[in-house]
Amino acid sequence: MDKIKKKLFFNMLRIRNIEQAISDNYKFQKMRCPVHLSVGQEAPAVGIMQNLKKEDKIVTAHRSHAHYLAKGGNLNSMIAELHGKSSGCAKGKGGSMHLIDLKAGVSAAVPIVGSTIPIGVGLSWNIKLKKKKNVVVIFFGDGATEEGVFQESLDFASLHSLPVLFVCENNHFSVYSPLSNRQAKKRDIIKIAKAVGISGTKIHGNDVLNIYKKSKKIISDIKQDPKPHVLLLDTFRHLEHCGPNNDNHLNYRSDDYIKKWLDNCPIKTFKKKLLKNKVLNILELKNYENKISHEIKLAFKYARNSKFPKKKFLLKNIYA
Amino acid sequence: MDKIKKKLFFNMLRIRNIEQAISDNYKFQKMRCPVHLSVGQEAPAVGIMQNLKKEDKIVTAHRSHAHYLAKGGNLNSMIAELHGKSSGCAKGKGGSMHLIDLKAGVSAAVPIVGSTIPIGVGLSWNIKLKKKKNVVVIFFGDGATEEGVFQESLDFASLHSLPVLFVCENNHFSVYSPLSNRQAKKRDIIKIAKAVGISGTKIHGNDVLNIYKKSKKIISDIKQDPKPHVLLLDTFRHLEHCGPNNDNHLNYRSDDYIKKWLDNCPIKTFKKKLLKNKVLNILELKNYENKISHEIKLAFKYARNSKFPKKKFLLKNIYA
Amino acid sequence: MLKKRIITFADAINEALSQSMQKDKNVIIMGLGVDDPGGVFGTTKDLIKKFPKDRVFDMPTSENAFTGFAIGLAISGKKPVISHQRVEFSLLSMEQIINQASKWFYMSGGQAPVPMVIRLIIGRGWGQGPQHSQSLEVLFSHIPGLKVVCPSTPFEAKGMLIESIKDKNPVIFFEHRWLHLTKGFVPKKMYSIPLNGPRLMKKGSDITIISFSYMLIECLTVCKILSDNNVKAEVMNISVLNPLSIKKIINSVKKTKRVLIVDNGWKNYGIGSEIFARLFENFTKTKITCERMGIADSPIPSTISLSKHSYPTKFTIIKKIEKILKKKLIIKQKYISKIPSDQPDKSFLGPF
Amino acid sequence: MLKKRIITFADAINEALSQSMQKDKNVIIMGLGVDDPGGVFGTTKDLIKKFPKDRVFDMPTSENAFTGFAIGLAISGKKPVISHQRVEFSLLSMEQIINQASKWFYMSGGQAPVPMVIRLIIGRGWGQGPQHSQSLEVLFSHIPGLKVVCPSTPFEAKGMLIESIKDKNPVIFFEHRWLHLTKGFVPKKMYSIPLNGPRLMKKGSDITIISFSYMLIECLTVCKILSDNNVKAEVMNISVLNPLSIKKIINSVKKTKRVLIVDNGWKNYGIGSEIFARLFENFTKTKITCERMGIADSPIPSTISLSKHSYPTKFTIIKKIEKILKKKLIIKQKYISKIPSDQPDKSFLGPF
Ligand SMILES: Cc1ncc(C[n+]2csc(CCOP(=O)(O)OP(=O)(O)O)c2C)c(N)n1
Ligand SMILES: Cc1ncc(C[n+]2csc(CCOP(=O)(O)OP(=O)(O)O)c2C)c(N)n1
Ligand SMILES: [Mg+2]
Ligand SMILES: [Mg+2]
Repeated sequence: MDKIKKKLFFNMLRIRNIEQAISDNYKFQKMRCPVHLSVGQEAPAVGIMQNLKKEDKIVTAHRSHAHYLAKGGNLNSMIAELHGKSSGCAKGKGGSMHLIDLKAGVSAAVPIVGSTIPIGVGLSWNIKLKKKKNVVVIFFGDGATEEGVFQESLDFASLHSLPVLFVCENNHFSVYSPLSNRQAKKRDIIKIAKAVGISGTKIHGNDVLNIYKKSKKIISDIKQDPKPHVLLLDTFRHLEHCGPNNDNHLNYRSDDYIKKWLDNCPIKTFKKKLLKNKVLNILELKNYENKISHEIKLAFKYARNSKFPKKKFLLKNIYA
Repeated sequence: MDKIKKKLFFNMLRIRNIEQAISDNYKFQKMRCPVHLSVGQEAPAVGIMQNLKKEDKIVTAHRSHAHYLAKGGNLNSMIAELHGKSSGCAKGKGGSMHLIDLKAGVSAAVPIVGSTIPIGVGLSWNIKLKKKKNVVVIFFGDGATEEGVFQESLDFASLHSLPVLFVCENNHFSVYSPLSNRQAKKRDIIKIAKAVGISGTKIHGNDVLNIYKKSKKIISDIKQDPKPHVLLLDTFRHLEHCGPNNDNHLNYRSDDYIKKWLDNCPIKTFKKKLLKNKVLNILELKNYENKISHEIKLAFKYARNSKFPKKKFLLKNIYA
Repeated sequence: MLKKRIITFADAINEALSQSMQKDKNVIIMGLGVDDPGGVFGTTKDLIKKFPKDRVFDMPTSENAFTGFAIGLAISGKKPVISHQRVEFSLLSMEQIINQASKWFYMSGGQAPVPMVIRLIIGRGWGQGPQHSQSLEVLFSHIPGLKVVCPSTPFEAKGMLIESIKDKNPVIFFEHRWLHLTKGFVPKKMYSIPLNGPRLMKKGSDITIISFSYMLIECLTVCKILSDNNVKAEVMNISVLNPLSIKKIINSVKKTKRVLIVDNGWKNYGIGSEIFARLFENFTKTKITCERMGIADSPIPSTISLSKHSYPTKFTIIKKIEKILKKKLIIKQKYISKIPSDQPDKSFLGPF
Repeated sequence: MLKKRIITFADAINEALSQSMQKDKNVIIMGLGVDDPGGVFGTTKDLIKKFPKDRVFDMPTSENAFTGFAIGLAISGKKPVISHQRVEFSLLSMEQIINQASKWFYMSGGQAPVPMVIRLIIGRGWGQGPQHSQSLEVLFSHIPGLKVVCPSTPFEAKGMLIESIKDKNPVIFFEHRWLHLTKGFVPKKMYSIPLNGPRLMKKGSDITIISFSYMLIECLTVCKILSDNNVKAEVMNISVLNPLSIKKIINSVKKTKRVLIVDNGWKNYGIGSEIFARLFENFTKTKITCERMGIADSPIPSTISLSKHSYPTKFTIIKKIEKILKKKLIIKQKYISKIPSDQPDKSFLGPF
């Protein structure tokens, strides 16, 4: 178990530091695309993905870096993609909002809110048709649950008992809009799922260990006996909705609220616990940081040294 | 109360006989548009509408004749509309699937499944904005609840506490498709409503008196204290999905099932009760039939004698 | 003596589906009512009897989601064929079609093709009215990454559907409701017609008539009238609207110098507009005479007294041709149909 | 001395909204983030401070439903103005827009008008990529019953938005993201510009350049280059795409006999196609030279190295004009911008 705890910690730290590096380097204007950073929301990705095989697939949305990385998406290709290079995971055509790594099982990320939900259901339907023992995990935010296609997708997954895990990362905001602007107080995603015959689980979204444990059971159940499940995870985004900075000065989230959540940072709290329980020591931590920092340096170097796609690629790949 | 019972009965009978007349006359090829007859489903329209004022509004879908008539929509204009005449309620431009009578509070009927649900919510939103004490009733079928826009509409009505009554007439089929092809067994519309903070009530959809009574309370509550409510009514369509005939020979509904529901015909059962309890006698019944038959005769005559719109109207009313 | 096999357009579609399913077990049929007694105007009839249940799927009325499901199937190796009984229902799924399906291969840098077919049925007649008789081909044809196919004959219907299913891209496959009833020669064996552009339907030298879908059938009748008048019309069928290939049309017009485009949809910003533009881009030196027609630019009303003026007819087409040829043409009595304008033939009595 | 009041396009929109709300209490603003600190790129900023809460509504991400809500409001007397921060999001609501809003007045037999405005913002630059930079004007312009408006200057933005809100019909109001940042003269008082067609932006006699939205701005720069070369270009702004009025354009072309259409969207089946067709329908006797340009017919990639080839630029436009005029043109150094092609100006650094 300690090994897994360390791994969970390492994976979260790695994502955090990569995102931080993107944030730090954004000002050099080499990553010329919108970025929706995952800082603060590392736990769901890391906790759940620990239970997935390569053959299991995920789809995600605009805030996809953590999912891509936790699922094993290639770091070099991701950073190159953000740089618009032909060595990028989408050959530069997609940018940050279209990460993909088919080998790693990252089937898709797209920035239209809710759009990959039915596509993920389609993927899981095919798993069922092929009678494979895999699962599809669909990541989306609280805002995405307001799209009708979310409900349509739940309905169908329930009707056909599909092997799919719906993961809602509720960071309580859609851009600057609080939940109270968008959803009735009594609205409850777990109940919405139950009303169409899908069971659901709510777990704290910053508690990586618990996410790991609970989702382990859920995922193994789904693989055993295909049927959908909804996971609801409350969490908090540290930075602005889109872009490299912090936007706390805009006051759409109260200082108290921000403080409460920053104190509850998934990495900070887990680190404290691991150090306290001697699962991890300072030296190991230092090693982690170094290892990650080295990997990041190489990735940025790879991206910088890669070539831009040539003009002729503009009109390539329109049709297969 | 007896007066109301008689009225409920009369209104159902009137709708039934009008629909029957449409069915009988369809073969003459003068009503040249698709018709989705309401035969068998008269009770929800009649029971609910008895509690509405002119200023209350309704919207409905393809199967709208009962709703239009029960709300007080003009019969002559409806039959003329089916005949494509310029005296029709939509000047012949709409046909059976686009009934409208703004004076009577029939705001709209359109044949795209689910589409009037958000439009009805918009109407009710405006009632709230104007601080009026009215209600909007939205009629739709079991199929329409599969459209994402249904969920989106519930969500918003709940969020803003809108004075709207959602009425689902569950006739268990969407065209020839049984519920089992489309919805998970455990799916429950009342629970779906509750999950977003809306209360709901299930009543037998062929029991006009109970529908009247329950909806009376619900509607008066909504007018008192605006908030949405969902009403679920199980019922049965006697004729084919679209067109004037019976399609039982296609065997998509079992003989037993059909028999059970025909025995439970809202008009037959209510008539029996009213006669038994002496609320109604045979003579009155005869009078009803005569009165209705006379009205129908006049309506068809009106339609036949009306003129077709002139060519120039093709390009009129594209813009207001 | 060999007798040619004559079947309906609807049966040709059915046969294309059936043979494609037989040949490739990844082909899956999904849509409202594909397994029901109506079978999407007969086009999917009995497939449920011939193939296992997990290849013929009835769908809930969740058009947006099930287009997404189909994309998910397609990118993971299946070949879904989805259908909408009216093109209007697909408007609920435009986000999935335009943002996702059409761009998926491109935006994945060429990694993930989306082999799927979306069958869109265009309604007409018997008072269908504003929301059940739009054409809307241009909404899809404008989008790079979509192929848009509009067969006009049973022969094309089968061959092009088979090819569309084989194709690795999202193909929008338009079927006009009135074509379903038409009959023609269709070989029994599996064959396919490449999705590569206009097909010559009739050779001629006096005028080039360009059309597609149901309107092409009207144009072929018009040709007979023209023949009686000693006018030799060449008829080109643009059965593939996107990607649009114009070469054969150019060659035809080089010969005739006169063109009539009869659009199957609204005229304004229509399919005809693009063809018109392409023609004049190509004929900068030679003078050509070109006219276009299309559905009157209004919602299509339910009443027959107005809808009969919505669509181009043999008579209005002839009138345009008279204008182009500067010559009076005679229409024989036999072409003056006694069937009301909202019926393609006597058998069609609605109700939808 | 009177100094002209110069404000940004975004502020002009804001002012139009504010003054319209002031004047008519039925005007209601709704859309994602209309009340947030960003205020839809500044266009709705502070409205929430000036007007009661029940006139400025943040929306859930339920684009399809809230378009329907707006229709419900509109047919019962309100005048909703809804916005989508990217035109792509409106694809979720095409059913409501095309089947319902556009036809409601017609299919009610002229009883129920739908006075609403749908603001659609076109994205561009900073790697927005395939799903955040489409134009799609033609998808709406093809539909009878919709008005489609594309202002290019702050002056137009204010006047046409005020007029669109007053209009009794559903108006699709396109705003190009890059225009939001542009500045120009805008009177403080409330004024409106009728939605009746092309506006002459610059008089000239050698060539007519036709464009709209952001591309028009490029064309106006091109005019300066042409001026240096002693070429007098006339620039026509088709600020109303539907209903399209062509008369002023015809008159211009009568004079110049040479035309370049620079489409703001994809070229294929584009806005330019219809204009091209209309021109040649009108010039059957006189010979004219006509060319068109538009966005390259592919999804628009994220990387700057490719997206820079997606759009027409000053240079490619000049090249086309050289072809039309059969004359070499000189581009002065000062027009050769040092700002990368994915930024309209140095201040624009994304992230969206
Ligand atoms: C259909 C659609 N509507 C609106 C947007 C604009 N948008 C981009 S991200 C976003 C926030 C969505 O919130 P949520 O799903 O909670 O994800 P989060 O950003 O909080 O991770 C919005 C509204 C969009 N991309 N797509
Ligand atoms: C969006 C859409 N999809 C499909 C159809 C075709 N259609 C017409 S009526 C109907 C049945 C809908 O079932 P339900 O809502 O239960 O109403 P019912 O006919 O049973 O009264 C369908 C699927 C449609 N009109 N609109
Ligand atoms: Mg969120
Ligand atoms: Mg039903």
